[in-house]
Amino acid sequence: MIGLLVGVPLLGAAVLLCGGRRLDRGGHWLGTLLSAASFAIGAALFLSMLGKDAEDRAMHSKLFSWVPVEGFQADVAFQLDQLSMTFVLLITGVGTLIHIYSVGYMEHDPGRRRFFGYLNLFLAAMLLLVLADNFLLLYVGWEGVGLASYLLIGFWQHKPSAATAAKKAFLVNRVGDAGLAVAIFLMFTTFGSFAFAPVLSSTGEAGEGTLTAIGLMLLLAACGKSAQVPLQSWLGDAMEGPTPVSALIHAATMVTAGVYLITRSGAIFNGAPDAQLVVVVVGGVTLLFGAIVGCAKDDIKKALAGSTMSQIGYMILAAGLGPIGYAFAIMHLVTHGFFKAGLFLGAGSVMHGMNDEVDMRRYGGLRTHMPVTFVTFGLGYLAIIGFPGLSGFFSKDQIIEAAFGKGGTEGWILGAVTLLGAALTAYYMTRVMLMTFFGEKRWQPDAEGREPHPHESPKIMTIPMIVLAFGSVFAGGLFKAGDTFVDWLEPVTAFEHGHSPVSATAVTASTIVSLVLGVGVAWFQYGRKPVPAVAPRGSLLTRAARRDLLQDDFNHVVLVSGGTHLTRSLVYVDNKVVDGAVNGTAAGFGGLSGRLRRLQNGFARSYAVSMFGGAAVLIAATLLMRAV
Amino acid sequence: MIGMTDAASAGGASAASGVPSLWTVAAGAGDTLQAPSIEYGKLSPVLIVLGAAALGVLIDAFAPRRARYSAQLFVALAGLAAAFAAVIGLAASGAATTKAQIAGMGALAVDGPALFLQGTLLLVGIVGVFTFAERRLEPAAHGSRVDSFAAQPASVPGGEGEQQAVKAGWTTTEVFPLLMFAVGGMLLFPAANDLLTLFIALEVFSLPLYLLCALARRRRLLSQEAAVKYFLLGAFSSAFLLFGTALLYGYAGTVNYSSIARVVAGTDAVTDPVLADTTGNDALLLIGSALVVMGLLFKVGAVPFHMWTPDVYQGAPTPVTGFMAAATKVAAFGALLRLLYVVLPGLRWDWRPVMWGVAILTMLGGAVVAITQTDIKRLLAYSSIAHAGFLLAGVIATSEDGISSVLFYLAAYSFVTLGAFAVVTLVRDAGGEATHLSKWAGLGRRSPLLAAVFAVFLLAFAGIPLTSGFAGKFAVFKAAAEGGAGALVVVGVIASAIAAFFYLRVIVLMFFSEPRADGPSVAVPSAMTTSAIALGVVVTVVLGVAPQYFLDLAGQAGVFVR
Amino acid sequence: MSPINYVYLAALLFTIGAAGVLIRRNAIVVFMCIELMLNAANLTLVAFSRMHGNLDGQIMAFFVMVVAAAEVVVGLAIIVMLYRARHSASVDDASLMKL
Amino acid sequence: MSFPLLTVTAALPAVGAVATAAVPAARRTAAKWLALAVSLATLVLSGVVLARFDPGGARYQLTESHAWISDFGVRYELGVDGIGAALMALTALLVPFVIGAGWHDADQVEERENSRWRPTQGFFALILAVEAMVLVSFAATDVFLFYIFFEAMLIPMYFLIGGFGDRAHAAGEEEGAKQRSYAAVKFLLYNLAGGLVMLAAVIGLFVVSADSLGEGTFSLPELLKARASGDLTISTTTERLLFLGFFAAFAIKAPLWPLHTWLPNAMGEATAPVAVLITAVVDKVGTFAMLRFCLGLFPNASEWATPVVLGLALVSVLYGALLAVGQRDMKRLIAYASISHFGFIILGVFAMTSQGQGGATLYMVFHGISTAALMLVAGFLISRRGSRLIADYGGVQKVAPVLAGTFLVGGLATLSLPGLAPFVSEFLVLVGTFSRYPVAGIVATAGIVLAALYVLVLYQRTMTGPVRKPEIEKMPDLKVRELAVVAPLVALLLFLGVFPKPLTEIVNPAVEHTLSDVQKKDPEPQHPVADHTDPSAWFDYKPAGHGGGDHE
Repeated sequence: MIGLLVGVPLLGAAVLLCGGRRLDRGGHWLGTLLSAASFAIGAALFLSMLGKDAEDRAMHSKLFSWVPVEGFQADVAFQLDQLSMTFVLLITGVGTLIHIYSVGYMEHDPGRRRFFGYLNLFLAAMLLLVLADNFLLLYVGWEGVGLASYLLIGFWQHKPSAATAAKKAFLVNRVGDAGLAVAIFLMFTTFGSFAFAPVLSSTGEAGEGTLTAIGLMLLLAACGKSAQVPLQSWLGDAMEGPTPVSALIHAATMVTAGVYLITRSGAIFNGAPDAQLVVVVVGGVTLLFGAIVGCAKDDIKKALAGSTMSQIGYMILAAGLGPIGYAFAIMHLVTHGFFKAGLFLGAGSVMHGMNDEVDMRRYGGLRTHMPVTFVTFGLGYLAIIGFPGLSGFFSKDQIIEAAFGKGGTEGWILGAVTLLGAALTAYYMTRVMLMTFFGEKRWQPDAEGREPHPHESPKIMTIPMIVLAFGSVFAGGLFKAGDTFVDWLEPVTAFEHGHSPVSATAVTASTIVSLVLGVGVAWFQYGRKPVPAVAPRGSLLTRAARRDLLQDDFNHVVLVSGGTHLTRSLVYVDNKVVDGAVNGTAAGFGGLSGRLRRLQNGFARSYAVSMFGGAAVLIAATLLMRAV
Repeated sequence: MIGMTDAASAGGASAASGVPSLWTVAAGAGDTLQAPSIEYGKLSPVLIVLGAAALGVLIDAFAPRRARYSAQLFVALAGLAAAFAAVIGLAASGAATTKAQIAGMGALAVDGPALFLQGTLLLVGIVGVFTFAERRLEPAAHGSRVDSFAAQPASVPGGEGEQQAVKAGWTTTEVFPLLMFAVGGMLLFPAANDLLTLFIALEVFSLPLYLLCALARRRRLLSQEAAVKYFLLGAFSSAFLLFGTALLYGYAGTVNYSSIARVVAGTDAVTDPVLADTTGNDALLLIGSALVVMGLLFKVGAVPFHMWTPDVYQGAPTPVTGFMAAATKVAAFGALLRLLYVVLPGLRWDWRPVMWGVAILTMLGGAVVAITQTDIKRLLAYSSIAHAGFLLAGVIATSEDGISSVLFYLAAYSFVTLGAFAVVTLVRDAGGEATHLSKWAGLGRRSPLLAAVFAVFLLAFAGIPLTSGFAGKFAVFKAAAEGGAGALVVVGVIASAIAAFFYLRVIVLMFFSEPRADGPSVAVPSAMTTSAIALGVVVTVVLGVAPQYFLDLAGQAGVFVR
Repeated sequence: MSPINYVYLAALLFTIGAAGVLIRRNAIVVFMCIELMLNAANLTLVAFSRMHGNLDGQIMAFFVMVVAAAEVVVGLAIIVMLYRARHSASVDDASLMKL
Repeated sequence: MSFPLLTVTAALPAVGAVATAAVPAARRTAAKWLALAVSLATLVLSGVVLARFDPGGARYQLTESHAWISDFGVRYELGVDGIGAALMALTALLVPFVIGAGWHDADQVEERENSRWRPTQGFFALILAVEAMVLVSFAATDVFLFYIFFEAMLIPMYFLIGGFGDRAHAAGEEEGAKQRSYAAVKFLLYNLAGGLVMLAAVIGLFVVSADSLGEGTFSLPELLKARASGDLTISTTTERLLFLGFFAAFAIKAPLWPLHTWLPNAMGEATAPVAVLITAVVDKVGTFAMLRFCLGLFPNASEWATPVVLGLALVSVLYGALLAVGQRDMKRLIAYASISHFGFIILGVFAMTSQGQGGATLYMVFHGISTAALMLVAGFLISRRGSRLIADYGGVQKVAPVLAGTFLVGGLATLSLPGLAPFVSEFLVLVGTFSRYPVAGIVATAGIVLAALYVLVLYQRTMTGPVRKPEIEKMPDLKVRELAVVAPLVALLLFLGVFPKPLTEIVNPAVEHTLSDVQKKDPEPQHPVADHTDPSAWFDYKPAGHGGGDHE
């Protein structure tokens, strides 16, 4: 049953990718159907799970023994507990919606079949990731989603920028994956196993040092997958992919895998405070980093990407807080899944109407032309900035509270950071909103000189947006009401109440204040006066932020060019030195031969001399041998 | 000579009565002189061959020109075959193992090594005769088929006489008796059991070879030059050998191997106090043995006595080169083995280090210089030098394995060599044999079969597994390693690696480079050369894949009679 | 006087012969020097024969002479052939084959 | 004496080679089909070998033993352990694909030559000859027998490289011919030199065994027995020298940095199928021999050498990968990638853990398959465009999606993506290495990042981007024959990636034997946990919140 969850979309991928052109007509529907099917299965499992009582809701099923080597037993086995179930529903649910959306969005693309194949492949990998019962199988899903994201970012391969972005994404992720691999090595050497159950249940026996090491390695993995500092650089470029992809993979699901990983291996982090601290720091930094970047971008998708980065920063931070944060991290993850997906789909719909224009400075005043998009986008907007009552509000508020709840100076700092983040979020999202839907038209003909004629997207695209909008409005409330969500996850992640120095109400209040501040400033800048069609030079910070705070430049200088020089010099060394030695030896013998050859000068008498000399030496040597 | 030795003992006896005076000895000996007894049966191989050779001379003297060729061919082949049969017979009768003995009044040893080598030599001789008698290669001059020997060696190259001789279609049928004499001497050489016989045998097989070298039909100047060089240097070396013999005689008072060995071992006391300053004088022994060994090393072509080899191999008529390269090595190594194992075992600790040096020089020298050769015959010459080095490694082992491995190696090597040179005779252009390597380019494309065959020979030379060359090399190195010459094995291995390079160069040339427009053509030989080549291939493969039987043979033959 | 001196003399002759081979260009002369070396050997043999009081050495000397004679036959044939071809009996002129 | 299965398996291609060579010049196609048929039959036989092999049984099975050259103590002894059986299967498996992919490689030679020279027959005969020799050396349990074929297989390989090289040469036909013969000679000399060093060691081994056993022998089982029982004692120095002698040869064949420089030339100049033959089949003999002979015969010396070897292996891993990134010729790139992978294999072999060595063995098999896939597709690509330079391509994905797809899969296998076979082996190697030498394990892990780099760079530069060149515009997608060659390999990669169990079951016992030869045990985990394979363990699992650990 659990296996089917993964199997169904995998089948879809196989069929669609190997099926060939004859599937071009119906392929997309098949893909959508299968993902819907796996959602149905997920739902069914969910219901059956609700039937049981909290403690034994977890299900476990072993398919077969994968790599049985002396002392190294890796199984293909699944574990479905509340945590996994949450993800399953999110993935399949949002996934299905986005499948539907894509049917419309990719309508005119020749490679639509391939696209749906990749989407199904992604679903399968992602489900594998969250359903695996051991870290090795998780690793498979982990790289699987990486592959899917590689394929989808580079879906329009004829665009060099897309191909490059895809490669970059994969490579940066690979670095993270290496971290996960090392973590698994450590687990194996420490516990002789890498399955969740035994490892997580015996963390107590391992020394804190080991746990810290493992934790940090896991964090490295999380950073790669969830675009956290210092491995965040790929996410911005990943926006080269089709918008549904950005919505599904780079907003709702895959990028949150890091959060899942940390939450899942909570036991290890709980045993390693230092590791947790690092996690929190990474989360906090990314939170601000993403927000700042998001403030400066004029490309709507990049702005949203920055926002994603920052929101995941929230989650990581929360996860770093330990038992007091896990539940909220996941909760924010889910709500974020809804509204960010919604936002991206909205952005997609806007681009759809604007000849794939992405520069917000060329939008403006679209609310009248695409009302549905406007409304859904607006709701998503309200949700993400944490407008009271909407889902974003609840989840984010919880995290801020938990941040304070960390206690001590840390608590204060974290609280401040999260609040600042909230303000920034409000600012950049408002900015997006205003630049896109309000103000006067700044439309411009595109490269082919086609005037944009903004129009509402077809039903097939708007319906998913509407559904997601509902999600972003009510999900938070549902979860919050009576701590449903926390209780639901408790058996897996456990839950402790943080002892916040400030009261919950105070936190809420300050949240709202910062929110208002952000919106206000944004309105002050972009609402009041018309937006210049070309970006002003802007402050130093702005310019830096436009370039993703220069970290790409840093990578380029240090890694890329450095690496290029290294390889170039190595190639030289290999040809001249290593191989040179070989050829040199040969040449050496050749030269020696040429020189000795001259002795053979053709004169019989000189031959005789050599004989005579030889005889003399022979005699001398013989006598010498006797002498000594 | 037995008479003399008796006389010597008598002299020794009479020495008691004061001054040793020869005539009294002679007088005393006069009545006790009895005729020497010769075991003709045991010596039959040598006698048959030399008889056939003499017959050949008579034929050349009296038979009419037309009849000579076929008559000579028949006599030679018959003689060699009969001799070979005799060798087999002797071996079968156990002369090689249990009934090994000294024959001919101490002059010759009939034992395992001798018979094995004689058998090998006779086969080599037969194949040699085939290549000598080949008459399909040279374009038929004026109707009559000719072989690769000068029409009239006495005539001046390019002179009037030569043209007439060529027009008349004359051929030098003397080569067959010469070959037979050479074979006869070679049969004696490894069997020689005293230094005098050694010297005589040496000359008996050298002189015909000197002449044969001078008899090329084409490029006669080169041929003559080769002959002169070979002759002068050969004579020079044999002078050394002779002087060494004299010194050894002075040391031991006898030239008989076993007697010398006894004196060296100090088992029999000095016969006469007067001789104390000569007999047992180690300076004489060491210098003498060094000179004799040097004479042999010259024949095997060991560095630094190798320098004649390339020139002679290149200049001599190719069939002669092939025969010489194969047979001389066999004979000379046989003699060297006997000398070192029978005469000088007591001196092992003196000559071993020296031979080490020679072996190393020979292996490396041959291999290195060969790299830059441009003439196929010179290339093979240097290769033969390198192989002499490998053989020396086996000689140095100073064990029964050493002997048998060398015997095996010699057998394997000689047939590869014959085959290789036979192939060389086939690759021809307007100027006769095209021996310059550049002309061999793309031969594998023109005539794959021949090139493949030659490649097989080259691989055998290089010692690639599943060829006789590898089995031989392994046997020799194994013996050396067991004999405690591990370092020598390592050097040998390095040398083989270097050697591999130039063998490969030829293969690359034949198969991977484009054929030249003016490239040589491959003559279609008669059955004789074909069979020579075929035999070479067969031996190469058989000894490579299933050497055990022959190893056993060599193993049984691995004991010298004292 | 002790016959050993003849041995020394022989050694001297041998060395002279060898030196001649190395120094002289004319093939005939070179060949003669070789003959000289052979005869040095003969002298040695005879001297030792005298000292050992057995006749082997002397017998050998006879053999050597015969061999030397044979060598002369072959040698002169070859050298003359060379001379006729090149009108020079210089050993050094015969150096077409080298390297 | 039971049915000599191994002999027959190895002899079949040999006979086939002769038969193929004997096909008359005119009947080219017949020769091709004959060769293909023979190789398939061999595949079947090797399948039988696998089937007849009982993992639970004796160490060496299907053994045959006949006297051969008693003077040298040489016997004709065959027998396979799990490792040998697996690699025999790999060889037999790949050759049909090599033949299929090289279907037309000899034709281009054919046109240029006169009729007496029959390249097609020669080409396929040589391939079969190589197969036969490789099979024997995998099955040989007599050191000398192994050595002979280890050396002899160089000759046909040499002709394959030099005689049938890649005609797609940037610098023109003339230069191409030069490069080819240079590569061929370099290949042969380099390996021959190594082999000769080994010859010295082989002789040394004989002498040693003769000294202490009275009767010198080359039989591996006997030697192992003697070693275990202590009858055969080798002085430390001797053992080390002998080890070095053997190892040098294998390290060249493998190849291990810095003895690798022949491989890029050879693989670059040979046609893709031959390149596959080199790296996927012939080179495996080197790593296989390290496992079977170096460790088996000279355990102490192996241990003594381990640090250095590991160091070199690590260098190979990183160095190979970095150089692969720097290549402009895609075949050379793949060659350097292989060097990096051989680094992994050797790492696993000398980590002396069951995961490491098991992984290394799997690695040999899987790397064979994955490189075959990648290299063959690259070959198809090159044959279309007539150039090996990466810069000459770009945007192929648009015109030939299937080709691009298979190329990508091959590439992903090369960077050992989970779900594809190589991942399993690489991960095992890394785990095995890490568990004994953590630092080495971590350094090697950097290799997987670099692997991603060179594969993706290759893919991006060749397949993606706009189509700029007219030659590419009209580039056809994979033909049926080509697809028939590649598809099974891809399928195999997927299958073995998901279900490697059959292979591991065969390999494990052999690895345990090897480990016992070197008297090594896997390092114990610091805090071993209850066997988690029983489901009950799952239910003891307490949620993380409880600080972990207090689960009793």
